[in-house]
Amino acid sequence: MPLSLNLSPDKQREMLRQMLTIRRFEERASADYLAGKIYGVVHCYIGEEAVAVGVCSALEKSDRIISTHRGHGHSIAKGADLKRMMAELYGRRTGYCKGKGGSMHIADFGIGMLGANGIVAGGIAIVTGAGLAAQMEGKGGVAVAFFGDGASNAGPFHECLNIAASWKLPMLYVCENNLYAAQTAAAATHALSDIASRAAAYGIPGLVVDGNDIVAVYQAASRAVDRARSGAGPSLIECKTYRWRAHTERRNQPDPREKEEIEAWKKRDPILALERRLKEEGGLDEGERSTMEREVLAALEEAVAFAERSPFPLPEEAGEDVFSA
Amino acid sequence: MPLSLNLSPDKQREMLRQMLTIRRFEERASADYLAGKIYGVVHCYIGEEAVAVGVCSALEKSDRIISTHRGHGHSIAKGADLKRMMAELYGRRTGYCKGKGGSMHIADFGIGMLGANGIVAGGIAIVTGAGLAAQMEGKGGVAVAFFGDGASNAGPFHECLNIAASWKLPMLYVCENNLYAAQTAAAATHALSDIASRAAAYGIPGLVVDGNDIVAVYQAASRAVDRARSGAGPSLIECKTYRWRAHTERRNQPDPREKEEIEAWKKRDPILALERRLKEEGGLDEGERSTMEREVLAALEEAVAFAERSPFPLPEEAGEDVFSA
Amino acid sequence: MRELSYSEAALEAIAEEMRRDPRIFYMSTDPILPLLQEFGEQRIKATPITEAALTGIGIGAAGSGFRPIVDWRQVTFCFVAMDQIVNQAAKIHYMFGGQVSFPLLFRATVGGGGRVAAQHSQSPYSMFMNVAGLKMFLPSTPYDVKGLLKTAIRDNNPVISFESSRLLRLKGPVPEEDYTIPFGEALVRREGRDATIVALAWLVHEALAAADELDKEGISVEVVDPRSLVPLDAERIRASVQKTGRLLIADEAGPTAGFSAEVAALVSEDRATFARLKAPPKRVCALQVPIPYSPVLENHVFPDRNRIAAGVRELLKA
Amino acid sequence: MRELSYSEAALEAIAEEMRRDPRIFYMSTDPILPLLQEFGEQRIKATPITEAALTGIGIGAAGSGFRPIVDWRQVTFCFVAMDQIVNQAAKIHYMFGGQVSFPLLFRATVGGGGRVAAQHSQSPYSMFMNVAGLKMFLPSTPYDVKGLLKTAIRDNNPVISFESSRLLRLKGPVPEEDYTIPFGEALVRREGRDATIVALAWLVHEALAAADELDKEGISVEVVDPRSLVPLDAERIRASVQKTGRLLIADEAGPTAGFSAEVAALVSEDRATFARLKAPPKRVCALQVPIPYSPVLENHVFPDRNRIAAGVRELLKA
Ligand SMILES: Cc1ncc(C[n+]2csc(CCOP(=O)(O)OP(=O)(O)O)c2C)c(N)n1
Ligand SMILES: Cc1ncc(C[n+]2csc(CCOP(=O)(O)OP(=O)(O)O)c2C)c(N)n1
Ligand SMILES: [Mg+2]
Ligand SMILES: [Mg+2]
Repeated sequence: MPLSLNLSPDKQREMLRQMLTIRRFEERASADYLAGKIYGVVHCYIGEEAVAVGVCSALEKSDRIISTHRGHGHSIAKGADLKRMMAELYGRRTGYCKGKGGSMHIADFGIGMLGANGIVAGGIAIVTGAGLAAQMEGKGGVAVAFFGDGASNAGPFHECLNIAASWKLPMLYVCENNLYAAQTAAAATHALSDIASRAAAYGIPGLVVDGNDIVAVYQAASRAVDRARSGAGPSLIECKTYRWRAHTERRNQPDPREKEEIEAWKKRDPILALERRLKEEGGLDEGERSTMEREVLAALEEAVAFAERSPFPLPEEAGEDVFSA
Repeated sequence: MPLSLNLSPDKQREMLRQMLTIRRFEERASADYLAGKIYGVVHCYIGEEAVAVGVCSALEKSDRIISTHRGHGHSIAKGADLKRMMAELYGRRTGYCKGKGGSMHIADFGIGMLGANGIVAGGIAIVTGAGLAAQMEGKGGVAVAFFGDGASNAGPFHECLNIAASWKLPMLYVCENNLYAAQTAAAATHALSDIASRAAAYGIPGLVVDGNDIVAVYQAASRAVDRARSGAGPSLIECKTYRWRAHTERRNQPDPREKEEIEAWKKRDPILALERRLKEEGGLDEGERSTMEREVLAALEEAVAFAERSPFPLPEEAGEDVFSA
Repeated sequence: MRELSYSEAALEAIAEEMRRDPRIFYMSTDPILPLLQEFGEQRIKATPITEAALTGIGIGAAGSGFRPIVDWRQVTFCFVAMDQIVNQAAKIHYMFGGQVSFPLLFRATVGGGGRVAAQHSQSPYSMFMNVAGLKMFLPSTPYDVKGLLKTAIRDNNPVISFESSRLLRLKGPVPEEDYTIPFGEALVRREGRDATIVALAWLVHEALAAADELDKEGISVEVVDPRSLVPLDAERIRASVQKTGRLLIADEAGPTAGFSAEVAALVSEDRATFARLKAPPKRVCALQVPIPYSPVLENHVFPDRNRIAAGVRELLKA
Repeated sequence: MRELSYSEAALEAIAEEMRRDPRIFYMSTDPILPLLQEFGEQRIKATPITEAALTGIGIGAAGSGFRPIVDWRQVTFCFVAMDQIVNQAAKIHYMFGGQVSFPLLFRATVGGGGRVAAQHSQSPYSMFMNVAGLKMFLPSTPYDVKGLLKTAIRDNNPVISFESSRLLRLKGPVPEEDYTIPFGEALVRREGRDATIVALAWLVHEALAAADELDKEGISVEVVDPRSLVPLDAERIRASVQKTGRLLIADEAGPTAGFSAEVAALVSEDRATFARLKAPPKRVCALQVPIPYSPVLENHVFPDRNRIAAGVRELLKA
């Protein structure tokens, strides 16, 4: 793995910390949701952390990404503030969206995170517009669409890949193939099991990557980013991965997946895998690992405390922000 | 060409007659449009006749097709009545749609012609529903989507090919690649020039066919129909062809295409090509050809006369047919 | 009488009709388990997330002799299918001169209250009312949802069943025998003298609660539930307003060019009704904003029994 | 003053703004030649037939610092983009708490009269009025289309420019100097005493013709042109009706839950205006049907000066 050389132990530890942050954030979000402190609906990314962190580690802060209904991981990986995220989940005025968005709509345009999106495939065209903007800006910027296997069957996937390929936009289309769209197995709705094979229709690279191997994801993304920055156009990267939890955190949510399948994937924990690798390579010892865990949890506690002491919006604020000045 | 053996001289003469009927029908429609007897907008299929006739010659009457804004050719090829077609163009009560549809909306469900459609790619899903119906009926029926190169960039193309492939629907997706979508060259909007190469994304056959060679079209369609009837699923057939006239019959319609390009394609007239072949093989002599011309023109005159003597609808009939009983 | 929830009643309508007519089949992303168990994968199809394609496939299958049910699930998801709804389903019978019919049921949940923010809390039925060629209804009780769904499934046109998210668990009496409810028949849920409230779905219940409250103040309120939106029973609504002289319309959607505007217009443009109006018609609707997430904000956006009662009091002061 | 056609005036607004601001670029299937010649392929993009993608790309480019113009061309074609319009463009500023703005112009022609049948003759602006978060206008003159387009391009929100197919070739005075027309300001096109006609686009001209006719009969009609639909100038409309006591709304769209219903509601729900109404408000609209092809049928569907005049006469008989 020549490119793995690019990944200093520092960078790998940072990637580990981000994956751990996503996991702990969502464990807490799930608990607080069931405790009634978070409302509506929460979709957890747990098990898929290597995709968001692997891809975003290959990006600059000024690059832009878009997310899905399952958006916490992408937000954290792009550098979002945990406090404002948690405050948003808590419906507070200090949240990213002043309490107007919630879990499905966290965005931070300041760090190039163009938003979670409640519509399957709804963000693909929007971030393609960010890719067009990057091309027109001419500063070598890149844009990344994250979307699920389910979304890859929808019209915008096709329309945008064709446009991006034909206009040579600096884009990465990252499909998180976690084998299910809500309760429906991808096998039942996809003509072919490899989504990456759709890239050939547009004459662009289509890669299948082990989405639980963060180094593999990082390498594939880095190559695609180089290609995009050089003006050679978009790539499609399919990351095979799996969500550990049910589609949403609702109680008694149906889950048609076999227990064995879930357990098998849990054995391929992306966090443990990186941890092991780092330890083997001497980049992490047990003490550093515990410190990291403590720090992550401390940051999370701070975020929760911030959310809890933040005020709810005033009712009348519902009338604001319909239009921009 | 082993399959050409299937094509008796009778059948080939019938195909010739149909192509000729389309051409003469549209020459007349264009003239009558410019004379103010036909309203709105007329899109001519002239130059592409071999696609509609070649494909429909491989179908049974009970099979179903759907058309586009450029729909006269498909209607005639599927067996529509010239009188009711012309009466519709003339806006008369005796027309296929009682004067409610016009050129862009001719349909005859009785012969499995599910309609011309004014929305680019708008018919692809509808006829896929006819394919699903055929599968559920279990009588070996087949459904055919005709659509343009422009339509192949739109979402429904992708959504439906994936569904049809995944459900193994008895479908033919026939792309009429005439190199332009209105004023825009396909080269400017397609990542790859061969639309057939998109079939691989769904694991189905994708064929490029000379759309001006009716025997080639017929053979490709026949194979795809066999495949569909046998339960093996859909095929994508791309017919390379060309429209001789501007996008619509409006006066002073812009047409960015080079004169040389148009002239070169006119030399590849699908009607002349079949005529020549038939004559060479002894299936047609000059006398038969003149008779055919006379008969086609006579049928057309009859259609025009029928249209002209048909009454316009009563104004109040505008309020009927909003809902079915 | 036996009680069922709103969603159980809906499911029962569909299952009974599917038993009766083998031409009915059902398409949705994520199939409904009891239907899948009874009817199997051939008639209960799990589909990709392609509401546009599904809608079109439904139209084509309907035009080929079947009677499809396309479940968009949340109404939000049907906007990807809007071309198929507005340009195809609504017009296809008319523009082809009535050649064949397109018996087709669309299902969609509507409404807020779930803290699921702007995209997932919509009530856009008025947009569809504006399109000629679609029938649609929005029931307020388990009894009505079952009867109206059966009518819809037997109708030979595209019909949209809007179902209220807030009411899915509401229980109510539902007879075992087969029954249908005709479109275009509003129901007077409560009789009264002083003012008419025309309310939809969840707000029918809020209106009834407001009426109870107002009753204590000596104000007698009539509550009319239109049930179907297209066709809309203008006559019964007008008759009620002619009696009471006052009209309040309660809608979980925003007011602008909405159902509430239509009812206000239908009532005030009618000469006989206009002549008896003692006060200007009043719309008590959601604020004209996207729906926010935080409970404080969301609660503020929607009308409820208190705002309805306050509105009626105002009408009486006029 | 120099005369331009409606479509020339629109083009001039766009060209002038594009010269002023390099962040503006233009996307449409089939580019407009004069724009392409002046600004080149980088800023005038010929796109595939993918209005959904274009609309989304516009949103993303707007959120990234550009000011895109997305030309849907005929409004019909924007229904494939409805998810991006309703679920994204209209809500994105609000649901993200106003973080950034999305300056974005959509263009669409509307209206009938072209004998192009149901799919190509739509006037569905009311559907968009029902969605919170979109501004929109529908000009009736070359002067207005230019001034409103400039306002729209400088606005920091998604704005829809509905442009009337019937008026594209209409000529009228357009000054050479830069000017803008604010949203939300209706214009009294003709003053009168006996009745107010609120009319849109082509029907403004029909209403003026009807007013001329009625003038001969001694009936004095005021014609109000709202120009922008969201925001809508309820005050000026109400002020006119308070003066005349009678209201007729003329709209090329069908009435149901439409612009005409909204105006009827806005006027009748207002206490002061209601008090002065001498007759029920009247809607003179297209029939609530898809638009048919044949000239006899199409002419019958649309309102015109005669129906407007007849409507006013009826109002005066009340
Ligand atoms: C257009 C649309 N249809 C349906 C839904 C409901 N829905 C929410 S998430 C989801 C499954 C998405 O699957 P996938 O794209 O694979 O993402 P994953 O949840 O697996 O991350 C569905 C059907 C939606 N949000 N949008
Ligand atoms: C959704 C949509 N967008 C735009 C149009 C306008 N339009 C009509 S035909 C056409 C070109 C279609 O090109 P193609 O699919 O290649 O068919 P062809 O005309 O070449 O037969 C366009 C853009 C439309 N009818 N529908
Ligand atoms: Mg998935
Ligand atoms: Mg073409």
